Amino acid sequence: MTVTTNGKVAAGRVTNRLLDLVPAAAAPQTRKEFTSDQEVRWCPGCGDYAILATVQGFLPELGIARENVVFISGIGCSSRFPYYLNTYGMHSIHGRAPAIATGLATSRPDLSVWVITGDGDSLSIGGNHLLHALRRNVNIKILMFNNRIYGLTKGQYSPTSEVGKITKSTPHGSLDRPYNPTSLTLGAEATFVARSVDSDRQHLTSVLRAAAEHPGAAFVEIFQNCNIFNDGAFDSLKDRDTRDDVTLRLEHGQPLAFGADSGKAVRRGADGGLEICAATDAGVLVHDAHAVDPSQQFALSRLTGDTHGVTPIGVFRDVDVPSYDEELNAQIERAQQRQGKGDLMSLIAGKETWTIA
Amino acid sequence: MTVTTNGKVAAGRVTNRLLDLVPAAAAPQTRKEFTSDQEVRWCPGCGDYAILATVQGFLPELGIARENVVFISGIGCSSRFPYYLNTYGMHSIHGRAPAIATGLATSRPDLSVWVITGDGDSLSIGGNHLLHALRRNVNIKILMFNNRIYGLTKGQYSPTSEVGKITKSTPHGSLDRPYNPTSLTLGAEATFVARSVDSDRQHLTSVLRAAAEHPGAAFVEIFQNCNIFNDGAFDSLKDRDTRDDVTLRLEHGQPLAFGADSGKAVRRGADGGLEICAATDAGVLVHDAHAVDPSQQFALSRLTGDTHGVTPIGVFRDVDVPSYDEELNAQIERAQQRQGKGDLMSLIAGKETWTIA
Amino acid sequence: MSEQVREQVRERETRRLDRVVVRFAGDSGDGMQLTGEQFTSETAAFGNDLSTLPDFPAEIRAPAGTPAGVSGFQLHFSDHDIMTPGDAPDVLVAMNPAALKAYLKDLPPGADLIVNTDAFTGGNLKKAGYTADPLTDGTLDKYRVHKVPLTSMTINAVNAADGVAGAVNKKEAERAKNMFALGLMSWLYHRPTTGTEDFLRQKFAKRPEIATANIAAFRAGFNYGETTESFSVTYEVAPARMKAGHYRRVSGNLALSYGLVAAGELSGLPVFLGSYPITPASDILHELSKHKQFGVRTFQAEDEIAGIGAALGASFGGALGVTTTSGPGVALKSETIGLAVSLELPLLVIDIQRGGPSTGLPTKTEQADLLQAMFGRNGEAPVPIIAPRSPADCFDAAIEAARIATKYRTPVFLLSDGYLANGSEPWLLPLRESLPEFSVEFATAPNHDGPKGPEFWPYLRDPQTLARPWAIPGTPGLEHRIGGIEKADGSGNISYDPANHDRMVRLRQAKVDGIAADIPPLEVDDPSGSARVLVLGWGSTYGPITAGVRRVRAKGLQVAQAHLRHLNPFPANTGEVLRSYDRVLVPEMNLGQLRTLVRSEFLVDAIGYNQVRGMPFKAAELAGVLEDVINQ
Amino acid sequence: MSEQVREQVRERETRRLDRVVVRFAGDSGDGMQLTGEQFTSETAAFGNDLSTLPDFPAEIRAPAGTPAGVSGFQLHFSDHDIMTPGDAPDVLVAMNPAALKAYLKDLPPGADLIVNTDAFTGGNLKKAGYTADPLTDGTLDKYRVHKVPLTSMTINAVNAADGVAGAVNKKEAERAKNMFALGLMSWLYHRPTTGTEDFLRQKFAKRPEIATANIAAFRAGFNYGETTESFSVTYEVAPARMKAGHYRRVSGNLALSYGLVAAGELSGLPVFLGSYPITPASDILHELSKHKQFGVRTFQAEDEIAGIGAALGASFGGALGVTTTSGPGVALKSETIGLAVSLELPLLVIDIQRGGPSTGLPTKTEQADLLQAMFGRNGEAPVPIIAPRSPADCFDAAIEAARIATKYRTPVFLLSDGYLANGSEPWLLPLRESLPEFSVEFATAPNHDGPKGPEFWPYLRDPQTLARPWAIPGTPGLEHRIGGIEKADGSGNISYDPANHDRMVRLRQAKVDGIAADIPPLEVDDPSGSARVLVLGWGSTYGPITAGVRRVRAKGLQVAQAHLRHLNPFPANTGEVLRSYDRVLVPEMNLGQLRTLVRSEFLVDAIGYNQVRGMPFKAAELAGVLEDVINQ
Ligand SMILES: Cc1ncc(C[n+]2csc(CCOP(=O)(O)OP(=O)(O)O)c2C)c(N)n1
Ligand SMILES: Cc1ncc(C[n+]2csc(CCOP(=O)(O)OP(=O)(O)O)c2C)c(N)n1
Ligand code: SF4
Ligand code: SF4
Ligand SMILES: [Mg+2]
Ligand SMILES: [Mg+2]
Repeated sequence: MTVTTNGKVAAGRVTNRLLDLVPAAAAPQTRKEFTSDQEVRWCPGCGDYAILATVQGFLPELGIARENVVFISGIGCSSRFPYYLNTYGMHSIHGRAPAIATGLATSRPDLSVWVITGDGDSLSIGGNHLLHALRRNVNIKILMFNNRIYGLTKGQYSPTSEVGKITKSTPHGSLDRPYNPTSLTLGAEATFVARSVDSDRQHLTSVLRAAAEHPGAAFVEIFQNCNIFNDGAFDSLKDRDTRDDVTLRLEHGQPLAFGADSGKAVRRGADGGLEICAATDAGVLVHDAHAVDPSQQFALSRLTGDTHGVTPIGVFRDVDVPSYDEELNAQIERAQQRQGKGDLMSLIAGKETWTIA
Repeated sequence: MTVTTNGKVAAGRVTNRLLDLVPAAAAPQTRKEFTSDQEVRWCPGCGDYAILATVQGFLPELGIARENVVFISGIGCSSRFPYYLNTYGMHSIHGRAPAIATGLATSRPDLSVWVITGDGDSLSIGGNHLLHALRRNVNIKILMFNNRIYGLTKGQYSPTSEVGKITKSTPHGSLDRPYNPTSLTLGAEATFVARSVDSDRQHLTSVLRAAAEHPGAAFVEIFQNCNIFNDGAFDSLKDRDTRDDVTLRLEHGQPLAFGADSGKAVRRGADGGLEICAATDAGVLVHDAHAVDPSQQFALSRLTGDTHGVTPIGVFRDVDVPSYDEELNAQIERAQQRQGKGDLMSLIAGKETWTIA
Repeated sequence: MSEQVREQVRERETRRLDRVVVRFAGDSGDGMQLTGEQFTSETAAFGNDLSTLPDFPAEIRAPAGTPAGVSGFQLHFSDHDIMTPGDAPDVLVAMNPAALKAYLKDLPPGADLIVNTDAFTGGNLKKAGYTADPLTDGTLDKYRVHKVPLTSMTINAVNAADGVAGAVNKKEAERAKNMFALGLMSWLYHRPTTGTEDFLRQKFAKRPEIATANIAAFRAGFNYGETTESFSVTYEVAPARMKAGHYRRVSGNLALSYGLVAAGELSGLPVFLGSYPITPASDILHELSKHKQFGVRTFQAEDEIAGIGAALGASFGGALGVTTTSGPGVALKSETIGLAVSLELPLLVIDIQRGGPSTGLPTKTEQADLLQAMFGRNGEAPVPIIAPRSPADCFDAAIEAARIATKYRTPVFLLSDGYLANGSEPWLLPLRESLPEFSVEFATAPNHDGPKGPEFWPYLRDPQTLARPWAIPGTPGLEHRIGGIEKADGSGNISYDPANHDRMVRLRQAKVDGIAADIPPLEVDDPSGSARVLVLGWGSTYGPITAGVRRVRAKGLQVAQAHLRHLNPFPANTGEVLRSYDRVLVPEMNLGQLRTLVRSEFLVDAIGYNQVRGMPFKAAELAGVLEDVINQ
Repeated sequence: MSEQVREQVRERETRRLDRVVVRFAGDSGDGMQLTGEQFTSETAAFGNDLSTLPDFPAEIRAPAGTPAGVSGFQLHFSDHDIMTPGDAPDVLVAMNPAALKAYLKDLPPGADLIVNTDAFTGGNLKKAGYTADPLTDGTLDKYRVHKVPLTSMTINAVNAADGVAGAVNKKEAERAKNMFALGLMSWLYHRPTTGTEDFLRQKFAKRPEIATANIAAFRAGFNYGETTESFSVTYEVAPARMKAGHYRRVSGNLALSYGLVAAGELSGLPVFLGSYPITPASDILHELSKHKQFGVRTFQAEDEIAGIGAALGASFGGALGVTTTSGPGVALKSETIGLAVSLELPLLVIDIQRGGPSTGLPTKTEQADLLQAMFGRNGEAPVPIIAPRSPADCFDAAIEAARIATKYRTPVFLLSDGYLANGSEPWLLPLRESLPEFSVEFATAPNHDGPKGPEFWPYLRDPQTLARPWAIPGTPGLEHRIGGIEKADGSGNISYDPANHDRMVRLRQAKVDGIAADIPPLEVDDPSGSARVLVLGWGSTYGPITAGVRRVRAKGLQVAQAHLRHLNPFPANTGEVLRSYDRVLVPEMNLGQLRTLVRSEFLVDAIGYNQVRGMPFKAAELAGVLEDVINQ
């Protein structure tokens, strides 16, 4: 990363046309600068620690002024996150962070606004705000820590818990069919959808970078271990021995291959969905994260450990369309260009007045 | 329709394993019996009239006792619907009908529960309840009247309004990218998703029948003309001259063909989505509404008049998985079988008591 | 015009009146609101004082021809300062039997009644619920009935107009009948007509033939008055002697919208409105969305919670966050209002009250959200409350709400209602220099010496106002985190300390209570100084109460009047004022909500007069109640 | 045991006490709640009266070793009837420096203090915020300190146990240290120990080696007491003389859950709980979800609004609809509660209050939702309110709430709080025949003669209760539609009629007000009959107020006590009671919410004593306040 004379960060800086509206850092920043003085209060061993470390390590890369970064969260273990970052932050109420962030991002294009949320916070009580923010393509980056459980309230099942889960509120097993957050957000017209894993720092960093580079709403699901109430939920993706065989790393423009020596791959199946095949088989698909039609990205989202023995991680979708905030600000600019800056007294006088002497 | 000796309707009756729990009508019922004495209060020419007539005409076909039918609605022009049906009904509050219906359906398997909602009611304020009811697969039938506008509040844009729409609240044009209700609900794990048109009585009836036959949550989008605030939104699908060319009628197991003499068809395109081709081209797809993997159904939902010049109507998806209510009732039954009907006094005494003499 | 007719016209008496109440009524599709609005415009242009009251069904187009589908518009105008849209109409224009059916009960004997006879067909009578024709069965004996074949005369007039034939179909021609009615009424009350013709030309600029048709109908109505024998008198209401200045007519929602734009300018903050449409608040969203040139951002959210959430997010970023709604929306926003109390950020929560509970009577007025605004949140979460007293006052009230919100860093409730929202009155336009300036200062530097050097403490309060500093993102060195969990006094760090919680609860309360020192004392209007009864009101009842008080005083009785603009906290002298009268009467359009508050706070045995009818009080009704209390 | 030791033991004094307060404290991960619970079980089995107070951080595992991460459990037990978990501990068990740091301030001089010296390492001291070792720097001079190397002795004991070596790792062994502490305390207070050993065997049935380890630690703790010189006295608290009968120990949330199951049985309605997890209410959801054999349906909804919506839908279908939550959840449910008021359907809204506003202090107690329950909805929307007074009373209060809801067809608020929810006390188990039976009758036939024959009018009221008929889907001939828009009195059809609205608003209010005739009068405890001061409470303050009153009376002073179970409407005689005393003191864990209501309703100049500390009142504190008021 190099800082140019005008204070903007040149090479290496994460950038897009919206991020360019955010003031650049005067000098390169460090991870430590992004670390607040607050004691971290998660259970020892919680996956949130790893995510925090990765985010703190990644933020300097953005190359923007720290005071122009804002993290907004809801309620949940995960939502404590903003306290640990030395940026502006708000720990709001359950499920509403995307709405609050929408107001902030829309009125302040000079800020980089991030949302931290959990699977309960964002998909249960906050599901509507999440999806509307995504369809509007508001310029916010939403990091959803999916531990498939309600951590803070001590272990009830969540909208991503598997059917039959025994929890405090479902001693006979849960009945609800879970959401697939990727399918859900793709169905809601999201322009950027990605997935990563708490413990894979390098991969998570690459996904965060892609989200930051996306000029609009980004949704990042992060598989996160809750070692107290749902320990080991993602172990198969973490175990060094097995993980390559069950993880499909999505890369735009690359064939959808995985497994030892990338021996396995993905092709279209008879039912219109995707199926696993040998990398040498005909019809192996190439990943297109930029395809405007999300159909194939959606089909990819249906690959899961349970159904196909493989879980894709990485960027499913990344398409560039105007963001809500840039359009709104453009409308304001156009109005001001056309009509000049509003004149209060002539506004309130209106067209029909009369005078009494 | 014939009524068997035990009062159950045999041939012709719409049925599924859950509907069979609802008492049968003692005798065949008429449309008139399902018509209440309340004055219908929509604007003259509103598409809601046609839907009402179709539903009133269809309900007798269910063959179940009228008093076991319940319609629950939210708020909006469309949500006035229950008043006009001589069944049990509730005109509740904005967006909450799916939640209310969930409680009713879950606790009363002997009822047939229907939800009436609008595009604002169900996708804006009520979006979360809608999607959760669908993913849970609660046994309710949701009819969403999509007029792409807020009717009752006099014409603001809705989550299904096209970008750039000039309305009372968007004099400079709306900015939000609309939802595609079919994509959205498919992404939310819905087990039944269909679409029809207010004025096509025969088609709408067939879709209603399929919804009723589905043992679980059914979502039916009905294109509905609001002649006051969004007149003509679906004209191309209604115009006798053009409609066959722009409407793809989905039928399970049939090739995806449409147009004059069914000359056009649908096949897989290069970007993984679908594209229009000649019916004689290679690779024409066959519709599979029962496919468990929703990928191809989702791909179909991306075909729209705007993007591909064609709008599919009919049943996109219809897969049979256990419904939330039958599973819950099964848990109760199992518990009672295992432990006997609960004994209150031994419950409250618990295991650790002591006696004071 | 024949000689004979001229004669009649000359003979016709012109009566001078000091005030008149007219009501236009017809089907929802008949354009009655537009007709009333335009008659009001003519009246404003003429220089009368005036007050209006629209009344329409909750349905968009309730079933044509039925009483449920009737839409009405009432206008009270006068040669002097008036306070209400009038208790009962002097003239009712009934475009169909349903309108007659719906409103006849409001008409005092002897009133003028103009009916469109063309609409009195068998089918329409039945739809209206008449079994016999009221025009002939004696029902209308007590009224001065003017039977006018309005529809047919309109069609004739339109067809005769130049350039209309062929271009305008029958339905369109017929639809101009409201302009015929307007023309007739304009003639009857000597209203200036050029404004209306200009208006029609502008409105239908894209279809000039429709403009022509409407103007033809309008003129035909006017001329019909000139020629018919049905009207033996016409009326004149002289212009009112009003304070000198420029005036415009304004409804409450419009004035409120302008007040918000003004508050943005005065505070130097960009306005951000996060809202979800709901009757009768939606028009504020509509209005503000037009004014992008002022940098006003409007955001139609997915629901009320997102609306206030976005507004609060914008406030965090340094905007003037505003959310508009009605009662059911306030209920949904409760949790977020609590968050705003805890965050101590400025936020305007604007509640245009309507009939409740639940969906209630969406298009009707009520004052039943006061206690919800006061107490409708978990925990101790005090929020200042302000209520405008008239449509034009909504402008000033919005500015005052913004002043308090920004100065004290607190959400503020503004309680308007359906009556103020849609009613209108002449507004003496303020001068720029008369508007209060209230600059807002953001924090720019650390405010505390920490162990490792200067720190920023987001909850270190201004000792005077108890407001905390507002440090907005983008300010280097003031990075901080806030949230809804209890915070340590000063540092703002999460704190579960019992004593700290007690302190913070009391500090938040003290901050709001302290506003009492920053608002004007409660003014009492007690001309004689010897009244023993005080009538205390709040919000939109100001007009009817004042009118009632005038009537009582006109009879030589003594009564004092006070009207609360600030409901939380009350002005500092409120207790003193209340205690200096023998009896305090509190009229409210609810079951006694302000009464509950003043009884609790001041232990004054206030008497309630309560009507929950979805309609404003009538002056005569209040005068009667006042007399009873005075004579007790 | 050596001879010498035996000697000591024999010499050791056993002191008889009438009551003791003990507190266990350690890291969130140290199992302090379990330890406290088990000590309480032993105590209950022994026959003492008792009261408990858990205290834990909002985080799941707040940072180990810091005061913020400390979890505490206090138990008060006695040989007589007691009312509170005790003001200050007589014994504090501190498992680490953080626990000492967090709670030392609560410890009166002379109290016993048992510390785990093994945990007093440099690192732990630092994490706890100690710069010097309090064990040696004189900090503890005022206390009777018992230094116990708890961790190491536990590990030794576990390792020595049969069949444990190898099967239990060091961490697991160490984790048994809470059982060592429990053993020591059991010895110190002569508690019966077989229950605990059985409990451990059951709890770890799947890993018997862990059970063995824990039992070994437990016995080691007990034996350590026998052998050590550190304790020169042991204590005995004789069983309490309590009413004869079967007892169990119960917490408020458990009793409330059982009350709901019971209400289902008594009313003959299936219970449907629609809920969204929230502290401190979640345990009711957890508990009810276990009892499927009672036909209880529990539904974990996507949010609070869906939770209450589903409950209301179930009520419409004839179930006993229940929703459970805490303050922020109530705020979200407001709109739906208004709908329930309008629909006039039974519904229980259970609010386990916690510290507010906003997220506030989620794990702490408060009484600050009373006014929200009263007024937190748009429009005039009255809802009856009931509050239990003790953990066991939650059972009866739930039944009473259900009785009123079903009889009057109305939502009912039940206001418990965090203190009741998690606190526990002995519960004299009711007999089946002592439970109130309240059969619910659904409508089965038309109730009105219409023009075309018999009709069903869903809003035709019972003249006595003003309740409307409850006709559930599935009933032939009674098909009807209801909604949140205003309804015509009787027929229930949509009505915009002004007079009808006024009537309906008043009818709904009258229905709720009328409940006053159906509830017991407010009882006053005024033994001498000559008290001039009345202390009035509601909800969970019953225990501390009663304890305070006893202290004051023990000093020979006179004070009357009354406690409100019904807060809306108040019992019919409430005004009379309040007015018959010179002074009324209302202690509340809020800023004066009941005080606001009684002042407004009865114009009584009630004095507030308010603490908003997230903690119950202390008896001594209240006694002091009472004395002040009495001596005023
Ligand atoms: C309005 C409201 N309802 C409920 C709660 C209780 N609550 C807090 S966090 C939470 C769920 C947490 O789950 P998730 O979002 O997955 O976060 P995690 O703790 O697992 O990181 C709930 C139900 C609340 N704080 N506010
Ligand atoms: C809580 C709440 N917010 C807002 C409203 C106002 N409102 C009523 S219906 C409606 C939207 C109607 O749109 P839609 O659901 O599409 O129904 P339509 O009238 O078009 O059939 C709105 C915003 C309300 N009644 N309640
Ligand atoms: S409960 Fe689970 S998610 Fe929460 S802090 Fe502990 S380990 Fe992490
Ligand atoms: S406004 Fe539109 S949707 Fe509503 S009744 Fe009229 S035509 Fe139908
Ligand atoms: Mg989670
Ligand atoms: Mg609509």
